[in-house]
Amino acid sequence: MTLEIAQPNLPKAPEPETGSPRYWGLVWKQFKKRKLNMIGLWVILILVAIAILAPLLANSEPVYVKYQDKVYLPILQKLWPISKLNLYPELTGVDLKDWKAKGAEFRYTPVPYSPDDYNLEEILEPPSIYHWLGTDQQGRDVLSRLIHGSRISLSVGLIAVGIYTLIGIFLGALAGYFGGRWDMLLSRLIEIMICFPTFFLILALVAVLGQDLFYIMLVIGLTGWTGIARLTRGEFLKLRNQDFVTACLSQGMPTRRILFRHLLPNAMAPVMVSATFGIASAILIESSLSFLGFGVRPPTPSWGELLSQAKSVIDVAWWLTTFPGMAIFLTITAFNLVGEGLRDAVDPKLKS
Amino acid sequence: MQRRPSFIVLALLVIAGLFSACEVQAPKDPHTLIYHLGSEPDTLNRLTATDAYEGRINGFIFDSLIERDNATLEFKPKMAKSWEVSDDKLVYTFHLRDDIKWHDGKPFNADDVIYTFQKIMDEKVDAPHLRVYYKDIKNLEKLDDYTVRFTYAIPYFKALEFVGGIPIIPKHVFDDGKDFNSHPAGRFPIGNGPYKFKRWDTGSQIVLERNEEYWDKTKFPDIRRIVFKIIPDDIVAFQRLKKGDLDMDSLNPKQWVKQSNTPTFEKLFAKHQYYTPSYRYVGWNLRRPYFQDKKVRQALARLINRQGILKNLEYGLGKLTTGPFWIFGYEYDQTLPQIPFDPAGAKKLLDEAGWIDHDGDGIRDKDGVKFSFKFLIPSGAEFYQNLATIMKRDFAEAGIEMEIQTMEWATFVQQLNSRDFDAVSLAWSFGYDEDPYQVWHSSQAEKGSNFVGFQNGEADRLMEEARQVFDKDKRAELFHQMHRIIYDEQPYAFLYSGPALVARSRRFENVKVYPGGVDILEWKVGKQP
Amino acid sequence: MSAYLLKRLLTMIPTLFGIMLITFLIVRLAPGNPVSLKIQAAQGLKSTALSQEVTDQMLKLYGLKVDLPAGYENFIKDKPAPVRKALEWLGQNTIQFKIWLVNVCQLNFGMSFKDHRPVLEKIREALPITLTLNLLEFLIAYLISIPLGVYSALGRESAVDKGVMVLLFILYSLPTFWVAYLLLMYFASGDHLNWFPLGGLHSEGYETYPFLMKIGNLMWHLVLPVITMVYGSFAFITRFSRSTMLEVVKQDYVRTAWAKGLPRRQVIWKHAFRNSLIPQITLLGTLLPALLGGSVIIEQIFSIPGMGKLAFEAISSRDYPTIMAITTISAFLTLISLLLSDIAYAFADPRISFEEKQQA
Amino acid sequence: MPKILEVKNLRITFPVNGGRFAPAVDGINFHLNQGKVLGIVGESGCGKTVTALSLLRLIEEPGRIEEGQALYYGTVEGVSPPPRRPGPQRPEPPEGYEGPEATPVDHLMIEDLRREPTAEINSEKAPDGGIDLFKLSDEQMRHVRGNNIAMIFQEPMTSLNPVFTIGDQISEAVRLHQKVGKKEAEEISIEMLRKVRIPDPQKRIHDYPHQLSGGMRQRVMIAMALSCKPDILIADEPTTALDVTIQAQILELIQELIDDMHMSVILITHDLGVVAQVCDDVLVMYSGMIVERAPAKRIFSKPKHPYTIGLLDSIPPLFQDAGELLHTIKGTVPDLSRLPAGCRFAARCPRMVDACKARVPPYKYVGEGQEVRCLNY
Repeated sequence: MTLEIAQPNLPKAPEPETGSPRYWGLVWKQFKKRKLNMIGLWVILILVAIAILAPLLANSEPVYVKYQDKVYLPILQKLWPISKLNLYPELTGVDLKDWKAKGAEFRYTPVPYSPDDYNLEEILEPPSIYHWLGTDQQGRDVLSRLIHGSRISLSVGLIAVGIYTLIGIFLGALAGYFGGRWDMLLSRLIEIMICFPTFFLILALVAVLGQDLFYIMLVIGLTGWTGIARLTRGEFLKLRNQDFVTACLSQGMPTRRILFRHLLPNAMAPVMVSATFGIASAILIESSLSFLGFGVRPPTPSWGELLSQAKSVIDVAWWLTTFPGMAIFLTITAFNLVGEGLRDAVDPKLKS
Repeated sequence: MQRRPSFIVLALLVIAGLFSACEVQAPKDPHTLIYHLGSEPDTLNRLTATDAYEGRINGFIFDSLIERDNATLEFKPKMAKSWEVSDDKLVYTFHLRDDIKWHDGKPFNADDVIYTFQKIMDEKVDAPHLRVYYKDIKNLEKLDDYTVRFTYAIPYFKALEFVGGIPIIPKHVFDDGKDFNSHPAGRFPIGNGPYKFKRWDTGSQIVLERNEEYWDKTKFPDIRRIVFKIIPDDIVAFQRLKKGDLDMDSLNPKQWVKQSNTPTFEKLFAKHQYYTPSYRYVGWNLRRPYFQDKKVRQALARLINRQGILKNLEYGLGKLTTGPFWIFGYEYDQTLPQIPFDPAGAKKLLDEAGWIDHDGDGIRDKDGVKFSFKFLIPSGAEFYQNLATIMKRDFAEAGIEMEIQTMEWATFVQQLNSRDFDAVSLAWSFGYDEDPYQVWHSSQAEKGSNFVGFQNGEADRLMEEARQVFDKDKRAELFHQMHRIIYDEQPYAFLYSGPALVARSRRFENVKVYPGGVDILEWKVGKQP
Repeated sequence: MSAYLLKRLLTMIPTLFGIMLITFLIVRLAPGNPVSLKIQAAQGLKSTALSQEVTDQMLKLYGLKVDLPAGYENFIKDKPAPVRKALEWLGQNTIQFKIWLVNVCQLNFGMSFKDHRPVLEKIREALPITLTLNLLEFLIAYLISIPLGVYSALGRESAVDKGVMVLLFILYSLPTFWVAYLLLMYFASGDHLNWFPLGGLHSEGYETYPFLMKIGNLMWHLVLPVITMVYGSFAFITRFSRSTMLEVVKQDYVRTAWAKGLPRRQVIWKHAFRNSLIPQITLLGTLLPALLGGSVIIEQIFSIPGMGKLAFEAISSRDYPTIMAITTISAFLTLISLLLSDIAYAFADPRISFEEKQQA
Repeated sequence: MPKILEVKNLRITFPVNGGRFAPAVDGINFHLNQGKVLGIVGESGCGKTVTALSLLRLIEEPGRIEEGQALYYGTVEGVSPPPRRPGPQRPEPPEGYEGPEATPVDHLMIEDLRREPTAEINSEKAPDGGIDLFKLSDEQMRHVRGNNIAMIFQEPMTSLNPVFTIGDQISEAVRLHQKVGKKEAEEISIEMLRKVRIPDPQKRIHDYPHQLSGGMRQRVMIAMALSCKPDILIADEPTTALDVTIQAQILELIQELIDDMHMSVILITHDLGVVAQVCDDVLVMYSGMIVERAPAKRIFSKPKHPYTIGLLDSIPPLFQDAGELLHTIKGTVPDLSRLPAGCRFAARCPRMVDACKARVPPYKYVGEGQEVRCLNY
């Protein structure tokens, strides 16, 4: 107590506010101000909703069946994790078509096609009331594939970026905080990554690892971390020398705690901005890989795959190029707008 | 200062506009045939080259000892004016013409043939793919400057085709002490055929010019220049054809049916189709438990909607096939019926084979093994992707789980070689006298092209016997038997044989379509329609 | 300065070594090998089974199998099979890597497996094409993006600024191959407009053209590929230029310039713009690798024989020497260009001297 | 003594949360006499820098001058008819200009709407006429900057453009305003550098700012500001960023130059020591308002406003006993977005009475040119 009275002008080093919930509240306030940001955010939220609800939006399975006064929701059995429960054991082995013939009442999803339902009699149909966005070369419903494709494209974006953000933060934090040898090592590593033409590296890695959705995410993740690492390193370098770190150290706090509880939240803002932009480019990289035939495996309906399929019929089936192309650019523009808004919102220099 | 950047932009736009406005290219020469090449050949060194593009170009630059007649497909003299085969079918003697000159003026003689053979057998030469074809030749002698004699260790019905088609290279060009594999003549071939090599612009074009001193006046071409344009993207190539940048291109079924039916196209181009020996198939790796039973394989064949795929994905351009031979060949047994698309029948067969869904998860199983396998296809190939997705759907319906595995070509080859796959789809293309030994003999199951591991004693015996039968009819009889065995065993689900689809400019006249395709050498240059 | 240069050049060595080692490992661990590809490619996967002997001959010919030192052979001889295999692999690859390194130090990048041409010659053919294309792209991208970024920064939050931003993001989000095909269809195919050629670098008979027409012809062919390459980079550079400008405009010295009564033009384009260019130099440094890399997709669609295509084909055919050479050479050039951009930075910003940098 | 600048009812607002605009400067009035030094003191954030910047119309977006006038009695290039120098004769006001006629008691300091008459500091009757700087076009304003009114800033480190030599930066303004050639401008620059006592100016003009020390840079700034011989020099905390020894030198230099060049100066500072050294008159600002004004001597001898008293008490005495606590004013400046209704200092004031919270106290003239806004008087 006496010590504090003796030094009233030396307040305890305050932690910068950039990590606190209050800070994010302010960021949100700032973010909200611009209409474009909100439009972008809404687009993303709607897309995420579509992706989550995809099986309920487009499915050839009936949503609702009423037969002999009993109501079934067969679609539930297609939804993970409900599918594990086996809700209707009596339905196994039953052909629903028989029921239909017997006068059962059926209700379908808005798009009554599953993404893999091929129909060789309806190849390359232009948009119609049956197929709102037309059909592809195997007679599959484009809208259904687009809806289910949102799951793939979004998860490629989110997971790949998630992977590289983690790598980048980890390496950047080490280098920024400890400096010296770690920093040297990271600089060399980043230099090495820069020197590889990225797309070349991705191709080589896909060849080594194999063509699988997860590997593609992993590869984009493994090759994309340098930006985040540099950012984190810079932030940590800046924060390391601030008084509150000394205060933490003087309290005997373990390094891990200082790094991840005290420093990391403060460095998160620029990382978040960069990650948002990263999602957009990950989706684009996936579509380029699909174009070269290195994308997700068929019949997985990623937007890139849809678009690259369309190339051979580009002059006869406009709907095959237009709709997936629009889906891609809508999503990416939305992510970029949000990223831009976030950047403006978290940048204290722009706020004043 | 502030104005300058936008000024430059404006200037660039103006320049761009000017380019489009005025012609920056010379008018086309009607005597030049511009032909599409989907990929650049690695080299034009006939011995070290391994791609199909090299053959397409060198076919114009080089002649062979004997060649097949366009119409009858029988062998006839070319650089060898005659040949003799010994009664035991082991000794082949060729009498060479003495009036043939290489493009650099040096005469062609027996030394070139001997040198070529020596180089093929030389282990320092990167030609192992050729070496395997000639490894049964015991001896090659030069009897005189214009007579050579090949002696085989064992009789083989394709021996004449092999020795008569040996890719002869000029000794005086290559034998100068330089490393053979990287010899400059590989980039600047000197041949003896109807066209001379002119230039090669890496990645863009290869130009040939007519050999005015060509010895074979019966085959003296009318077209003065052939330009092979390297255009890796087929869609772009087709657009260039439509625009008139190309005179000749092969089409895919979609282009043939949907994209080339405009009046302008019909006016400028004629389309030809012909069948060369080839077929597409789905191969089951017989080493896997679920493919070991013949009944299962017969069931799977009934689960592939071949008719639907051919009709709708390939627009009916192709013929369903039942076995491993050319559908128009003497080896093919035409009496065998097509296997129908019959899911119900397939399910019955599967039940009979003991593959039943015991645990109610929608997937058949037997002895605790689930019927769940991976289907390997090369990546980026549209047909295989379509096939695979359709199969996946129909198989799932029948209680079989199929996962599609796409692999980039080099990896794909590796998987095949190490036999590390469940099922695979690919195509075979082959010669007019087919020897099925390489693909079907049990000795090839370990290391050769018998990826699926087909082993059948009777079939082995038939193939071994056929190799030494020189009479076509007798061989046909043996192969028909073999065809029936394979039809019954269904190690492959045979899909169909697709035609070659070619569009060429109507500027050329005297175009005949033979079973083996078109012969540019006999074309005449006419008026642009 | 020379001390600084020397130090920078020395730190390049471990980086280069790291790149070579990583490439070597990726290449060697990748499934598929050039020998089996070569043999299979011959007759559409239908050659007779090759004897181990022929395969070995090939491996030796390609330098993929070397003699291990006798001592090492003895050492691994009686190890259990998996260990022996691993050790053999290790021994083989260590020796091969060493041979390769020694050759590279003598500027010998070897012969391509594909066509037995010197790899350097192949790169020498492809690099100028890619460089031409990419330099044009850079030039146009910067000439358009920087003024756009500056104007957008000056009119921050205005309708123009927002409109430009949305437009650029839309451009950025259009997949390259899609745009490439659309451009070809609408501007080159003749179905709609027939302004530009459908790919390639020259017209037929190009060899005979007079010089100016050659240049014109080349430029005419490059219009569409350059547009395809350039539109996506607008967003990035413009946003960067905008944000650096925003940063600079707030600086005290810009206020000083205003306070001096300088006209707007001079304040913006002399005082602010000049300073906003400094971070651009760093950005340029990180973009340079793209200058050498080339784009597989664009080169594929527009039939341009550049570095992207060369690299892609080298990977597909497991042409080890070419892959190794491309990565090594482009890594080296990239490191040099990073160094150059640092030097340029020091020239552009008088505050930075090499001596200070050395201490930092 | 004639006025050179007169600021009337200046209100500058900045947006705060919720789209509201809050006054950073809330209706202040003052004037500057020719050849005099007017000091503006106050804590950081009290609006003194904003006031100064507003005179050059350099307030950055989104801040804006809401209302008020800044009347400049001088000649501005491009403004016609050329206004006359304030003097014994009464000039016609320039066209379209709402002259001081609009304010009947123009010679008084006007505050609030109550317009309580207060005494005039240095009571010299203000002349009529004058140019309202806030009404000039951008182009006309540009001529005012540097030429009529020059400014030097707090941070000599960052206020010079790092990528140009100091010679460039000085001669740039000279060439612009004095319409002279390159060569001549360079000579003038050298001359100016010599004037601010930079050794070896011929060589120094080729230096970049980073090659100079802080004091040197401030000298360069001063040279730059003075190079066009402006009527008014605004110095915004010119010595804050400098070492104490350098501070004194710079102040001395400014003092000399003023005497030498007959300039009028507005000196913004939070350092009362500086005020004591150079100022003639002083305004004390608190939270966007002037709370006290007086001749400099008077401020030190008889400070009235509790805030002024607090400020003076915070100066560390020369000989301080160990352990004795430095006096501080408790609390913080009110947030712009939450300004109190009454006296803005009330919350921190030791002599606060209840009435202080009700309304803003009016000015009270307490004699000898001293006015104070405090209910205690």
